[in-house]
Amino acid sequence: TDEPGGGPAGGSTSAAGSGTGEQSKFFVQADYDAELALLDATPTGPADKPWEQMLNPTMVDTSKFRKAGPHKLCFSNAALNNPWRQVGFKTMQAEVAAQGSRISEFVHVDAEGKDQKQIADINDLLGKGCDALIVSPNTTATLTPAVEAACKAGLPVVVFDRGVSTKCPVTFVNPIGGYGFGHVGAEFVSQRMKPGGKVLALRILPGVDVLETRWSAAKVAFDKAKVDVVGVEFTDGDPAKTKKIVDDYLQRYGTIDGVWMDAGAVAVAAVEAFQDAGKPVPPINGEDQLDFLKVWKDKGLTAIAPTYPTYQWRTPVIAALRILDGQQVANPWKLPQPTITQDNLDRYLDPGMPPLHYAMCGCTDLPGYPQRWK
Amino acid sequence: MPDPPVPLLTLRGIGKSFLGVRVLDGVDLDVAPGEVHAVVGENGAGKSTLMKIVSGGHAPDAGTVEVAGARQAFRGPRDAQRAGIGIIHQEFNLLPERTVAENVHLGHEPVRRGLVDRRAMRERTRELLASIGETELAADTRVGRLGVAQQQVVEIAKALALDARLLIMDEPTAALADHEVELLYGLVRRLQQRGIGLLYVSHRLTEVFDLSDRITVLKDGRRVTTVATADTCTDDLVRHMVGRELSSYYPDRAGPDEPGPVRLTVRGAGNRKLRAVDLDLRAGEVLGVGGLQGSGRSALARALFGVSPFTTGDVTLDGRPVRLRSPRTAMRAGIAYVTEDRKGEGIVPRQSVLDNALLAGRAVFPARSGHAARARRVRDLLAAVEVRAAGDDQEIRFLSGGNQQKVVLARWLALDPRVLLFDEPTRGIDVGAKSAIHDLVRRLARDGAAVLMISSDLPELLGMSDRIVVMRDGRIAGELPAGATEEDVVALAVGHTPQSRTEIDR
Amino acid sequence: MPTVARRALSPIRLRVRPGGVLPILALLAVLLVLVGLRQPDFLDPPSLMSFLGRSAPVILLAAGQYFVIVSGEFDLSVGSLVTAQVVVAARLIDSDPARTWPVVLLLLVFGALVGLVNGLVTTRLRVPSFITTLGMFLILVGAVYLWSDGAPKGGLSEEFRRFGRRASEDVPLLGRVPYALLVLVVVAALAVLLMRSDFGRTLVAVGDNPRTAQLSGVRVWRTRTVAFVLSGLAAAVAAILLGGYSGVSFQAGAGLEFGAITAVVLGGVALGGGRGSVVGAMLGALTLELLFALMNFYGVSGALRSTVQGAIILLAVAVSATRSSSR
Amino acid sequence: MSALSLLPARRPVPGVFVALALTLAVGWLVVLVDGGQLFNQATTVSLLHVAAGLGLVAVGQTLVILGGSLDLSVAYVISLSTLVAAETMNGSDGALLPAVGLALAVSAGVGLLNGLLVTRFRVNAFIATLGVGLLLKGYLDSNYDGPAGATSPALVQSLGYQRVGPVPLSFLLLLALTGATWFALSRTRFGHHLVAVGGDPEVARLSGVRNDRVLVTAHVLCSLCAGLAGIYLASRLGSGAPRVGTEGLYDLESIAAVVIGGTALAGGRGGVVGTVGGVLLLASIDAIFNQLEVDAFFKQVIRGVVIIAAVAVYARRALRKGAW
Ligand SMILES: Nc1ncnc2c1ncn2[C@@H]1O[C@H](COP(=O)(O)OP(=O)(O)OP(=O)(O)O)[C@@H](O)[C@H]1O
Ligand SMILES: Nc1ncnc2c1ncn2[C@@H]1O[C@H](COP(=O)(O)OP(=O)(O)OP(=O)(O)O)[C@@H](O)[C@H]1O
Ligand SMILES: [Mg+2]
Ligand SMILES: [Mg+2]
Repeated sequence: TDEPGGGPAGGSTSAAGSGTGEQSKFFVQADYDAELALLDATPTGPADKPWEQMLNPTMVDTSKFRKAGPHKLCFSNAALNNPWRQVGFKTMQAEVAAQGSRISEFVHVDAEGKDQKQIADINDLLGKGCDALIVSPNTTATLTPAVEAACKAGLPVVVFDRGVSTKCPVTFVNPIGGYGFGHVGAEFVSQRMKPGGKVLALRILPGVDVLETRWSAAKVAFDKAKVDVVGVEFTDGDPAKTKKIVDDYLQRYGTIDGVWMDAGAVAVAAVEAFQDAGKPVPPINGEDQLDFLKVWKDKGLTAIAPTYPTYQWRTPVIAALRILDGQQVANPWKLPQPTITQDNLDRYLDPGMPPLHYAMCGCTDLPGYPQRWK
Repeated sequence: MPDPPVPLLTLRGIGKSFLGVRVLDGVDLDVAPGEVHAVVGENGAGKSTLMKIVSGGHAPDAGTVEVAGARQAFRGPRDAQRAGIGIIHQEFNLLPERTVAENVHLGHEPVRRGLVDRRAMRERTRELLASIGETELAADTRVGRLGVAQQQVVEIAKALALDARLLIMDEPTAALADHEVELLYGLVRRLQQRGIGLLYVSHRLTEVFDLSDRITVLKDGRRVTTVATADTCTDDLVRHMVGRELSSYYPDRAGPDEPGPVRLTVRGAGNRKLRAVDLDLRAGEVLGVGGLQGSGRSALARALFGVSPFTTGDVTLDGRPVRLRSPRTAMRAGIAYVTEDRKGEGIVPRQSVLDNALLAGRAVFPARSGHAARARRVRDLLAAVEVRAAGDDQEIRFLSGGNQQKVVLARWLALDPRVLLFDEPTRGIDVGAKSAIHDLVRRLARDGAAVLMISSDLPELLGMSDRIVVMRDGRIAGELPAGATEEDVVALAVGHTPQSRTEIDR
Repeated sequence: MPTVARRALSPIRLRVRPGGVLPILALLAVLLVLVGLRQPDFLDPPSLMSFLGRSAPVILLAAGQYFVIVSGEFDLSVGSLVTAQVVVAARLIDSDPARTWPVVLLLLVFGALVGLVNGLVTTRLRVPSFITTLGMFLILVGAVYLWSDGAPKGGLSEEFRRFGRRASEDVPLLGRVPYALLVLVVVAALAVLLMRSDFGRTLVAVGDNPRTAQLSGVRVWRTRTVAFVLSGLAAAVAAILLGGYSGVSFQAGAGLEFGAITAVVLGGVALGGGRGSVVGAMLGALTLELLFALMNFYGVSGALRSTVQGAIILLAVAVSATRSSSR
Repeated sequence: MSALSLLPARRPVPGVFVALALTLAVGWLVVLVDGGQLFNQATTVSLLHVAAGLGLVAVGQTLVILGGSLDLSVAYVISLSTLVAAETMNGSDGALLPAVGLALAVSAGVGLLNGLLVTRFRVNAFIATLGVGLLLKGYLDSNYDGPAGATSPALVQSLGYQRVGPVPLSFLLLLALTGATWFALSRTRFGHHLVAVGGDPEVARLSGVRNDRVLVTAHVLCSLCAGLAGIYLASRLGSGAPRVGTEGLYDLESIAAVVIGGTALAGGRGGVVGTVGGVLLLASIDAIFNQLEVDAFFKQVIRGVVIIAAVAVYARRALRKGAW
């Protein structure tokens, strides 16, 4: 094979997105550079409330949206189909509860992961007399027309998590992003393993923008470190499939020196696969889910957990209320994106919470904690 | 019989094997325009297979098919239709969910300006039905709602709709009652006059002699002989078919002392289709049930077997009242039922012969003397009724219709029933096997079973029954003793005096 | 006069028939050779044993699905049932080893119950099983999310996970034999015995022609309902093994119903019922699992995988279908 | 009995419309009590849009199911079609017609492949279309990382967002397609033959129907319908989306809609009008729950129950009518 990573068959047979060959078309150098720079930036705002912090903010005027409260907030949600979104949405609900007197009604519509349903949902919400609209788009490009229509209707729109390709929303709230996530994990893994060692990249699904950016940043890191990415496999987030893949790769290569993942859902399964095969667990990254943090601590793994914090679900509510107050808000509203390392692991590991809870929820001060998240 | 210069159909050396089993071997046959050429033979002799080859349903392994002197290699039934060949299949080829008109025109719907002309379809269907004397049947009735006999009529209309120059009839009368057979006779003669050639397959030798010009006898896939009808007689024909003499067609009836006590009584029973049925069935006797199509004969059997149970009235079995709620309860009470619709209700087509024969026993009675013993017993029964198959693990759908029927019989005999309900038990069964079944029925009665036998074959009904009840409109119209005549039965069945028979004959 | 008692067919001829296991065996052999060429040590007892062990849940599901399919129905709910079982187990056990056995028992009852409901709704209310089990799928997924508020809670005990994750060590000749494999062997033997019993033969007959079966005294509705119950039970056992193998997650059963149906059809069982063997169905599942391993070994990686998988399945079925059809 | 059996077969209103009316009535009431209005403009428009997308697919699915086949590849065909259309248009109105033509042609090609696999190669439809779906999935996954292309503005404005009163253009398109399909089924030879093949392939064959041709045609038409749905979705989304078909669960939902609409899964019985009823029923359930802001999971449970119950009611009716 003639690829830079020199991976065997793994890389050579597959197309974009695997191997460390050609960079995927989702890779945008400028964004990559910007995000990596943000990793080191110092946020403004209260240090104990990262969800209110901003990185390199540019403030925009919102006085034309000023309105007397209490307000009716409407939220078009892409889906609630995974624990991350569940924890996030509970956090958002708790935030709404915390803002009690200021919000008269909070309308939530779940698009169940369907673009076309979300378009219809947004259209539907426009007829409901909302004071502000919060959107967590299912897909960036496809939701753009619907969001534009909402902007045209004259109400303030706050977009978070994934973006839209239009400038019309008042603000777009999200943490640093996928490049940062992918980079942190890949750099850790490649630094802790022997040079030229074998890395297995475990991914959830192809074609999801957030996950694609994570992988493309990791790819840059791996190429730079000159490690051998022996495989890029999609697990569908299924632990059984993950274990089978890791098992077969172990059999095929004898040892695997590092594991990188674009999301933490199956991190524990990957760790187990090494344990069950009687092999040491190589440097690995997960996410801030408690089951992984627990295994990490219990088994003394060499690990890291970059995060895509769920506390970002609080911010849109805060932003919407500020906008309706006529206060300035940052656009884009970049939130810090902390990483859990060996050093701060104990701070985040709360054995009282369920295994799939996300440590970075920023929810401990919210009403109903911890019961609401259990 | 004058020999026309160019036969309508010429078959030379036709051969066909299924899964390595030779079914047809070097069969020659020809049909002249206006000729009725009958093909007879035992069950499984290969008649239907030959007919399917002529009509494009099967491709022959060997031999040639010529139509009007031109050699043909049909790729499918459509090609055969194009060549002017129509067929009435032995098994129904109808779609129960579609209307009569849609079925009749399936595959060649009339179109006007690119669209199916539904009115023309209805009209033509009406005409076709009328031409075979069926005027009551509406063209847009769903076929699934029709009884077996009416379906047979539709099947005939469907073949006629093709305007074929060669028409194949594979047991067209198997499901027909007597007066309908008469109508078919008329039809055949009219077609003949129009110069249409007919291939006529039947186990009813009377029909064969009444209608045909020549007769070809098949045995084990080979042609035994072809004779002019005028030059032969029933006994010769049977000898050719069976390879032995058959002395008497019907076994002796029960002697005066044989009918034992009353086994089954029905009093004032009825349901949606039956009204005020009173019936006594004695151990040791064969009670024939006659009637026209739709008169409720099958409904009676289905009620007694608990398929569509009686909703009113009382039934007692051996003096004890029973409620026949379902086939299971009926079977537990010792009742067995051989249905008239073999394909739809008699067989499980893709299971083996043995599994088919074991089905009822397995379902209802745990093997008392062990599974092996039961299987042995059933194998013996299969041999006793002379089933022809490549082995008892052959899928039953590959057996000829008659052989399937024998397997079904074996299924029920294995249960040693006390009451046997036969609905057209010899429909589509060859003379040899028929007489075997008749003997069997008689023997069952002798051994103390009570037999109720529905038959549209009047000679059989009269020849086999110790007593006959005739049904009309869901009631028992009357009872006749042994020795009654066909006229007596028909009179009761249509509710007229015997003279009215001519009216039906027209 | 020749009669049926004449001769029994040779066993070879039996299998070449449509619905026989020969095609799937051939495919399995080809895949084994391909794997053996690339990864010879895969065929060593230890790794083969562990492969069979990890494939056990899917094979069990295929067996369960077989009962339903051969009787002429579908069960689309098994995947969601597996998920539900795993999630329920985690929450009820809550990492307390003492609760393991009661919960295992409960799961079996739960599986049977879901099968019973599927069966009764299909047979007594006459809802096509496609709809019944699709509805059940929605209900189970929704209910389990609802019950666990969107994220699985609690945890499985080590005792529970043992079935799917651990092995019986130091077995002569074979080395480690996963418990899952032992469970599989036992269940497979039971399934084969069942299909040879009166019930099994009746089940196939029901799938072939329910009217005939009915008129031969079969309680068609009961037979089919039992098939659904068996499928539910198989899903329960599969869930126990799968939960053990991989731990709790909402993805535990995702897509398994399609995998199971594909496996069953690949194994020569006719959709619509009446034909095929349970052994074929299980071999079909094993073949699919081997195909996945094969792709891992050959490094058919990432997105291209589904293309290769699709092509192989199509090819295999097309070849066996065109070869076995006689006209 | 004879009198009864000689009545012409009437084609009754598919039971699904009873269920639909019931659902809408109850839903309207409940929403009213909840303080909302089910039939307001925005909701109605949304409902009809959802119905249009699923409906276009389901109409095609009806054809193959009637013919005794099945198409599980529609979800991928839809995605593929959105991409082909949007990438060809690339935001320009000039390329509109060629793009639509190309998208449909590609879809038809997939249908042809499905059809040939099912007929020539005798692969069971379930497996054949599942396999073709996997082939397409592989193509989509390895070539697209997300939405691509841009739908021509003219298409977005017309098919995507244009409406007549509360009725979107796309829903009118669905009605037209339904009408055309209904007509084809009852008034063309193809329609008659398709139902025959679905009812009993052997009977159809022996009656001179060319089963293979009929089935291949049905598969091509089904894929064309899916392609059309893809074009519609591209007009809604403004670009091609490689996952829109699978995310929308169009494969299972279209089959569900067909079966809820009273078409037998085994083929040979049913019709396209019932299918539209089924689609509307599913969309209405969604709309009602949306209005009530029912928790998505609870909604899923209820949805499962309602689907089963609707069909059970229908089956019961059919049972009573069909009883001899
Ligand atoms: N396969 C079947 N399934 C259900 N019902 C049937 C079936 N075949 C016949 N029947 C019903 O049972 C009755 C058949 O008996 P029917 O009352 O028509 O009298 P019959 O004298 O037996 O007529 P035929 O000579 O047509 O059998 C019909 O009412 C018919 O609807
Ligand atoms: N499709 C098939 N596959 C295998 N064997 C078949 C097939 N069709 C017919 N046969 C076998 O061919 C032989 C001839 O059958 P055929 O139906 O032609 O007999 P037949 O003379 O019409 O008998 P019957 O009088 O009972 O109708 C039988 O032994 C049957 O088992
Ligand atoms: Mg015959
Ligand atoms: Mg009858």
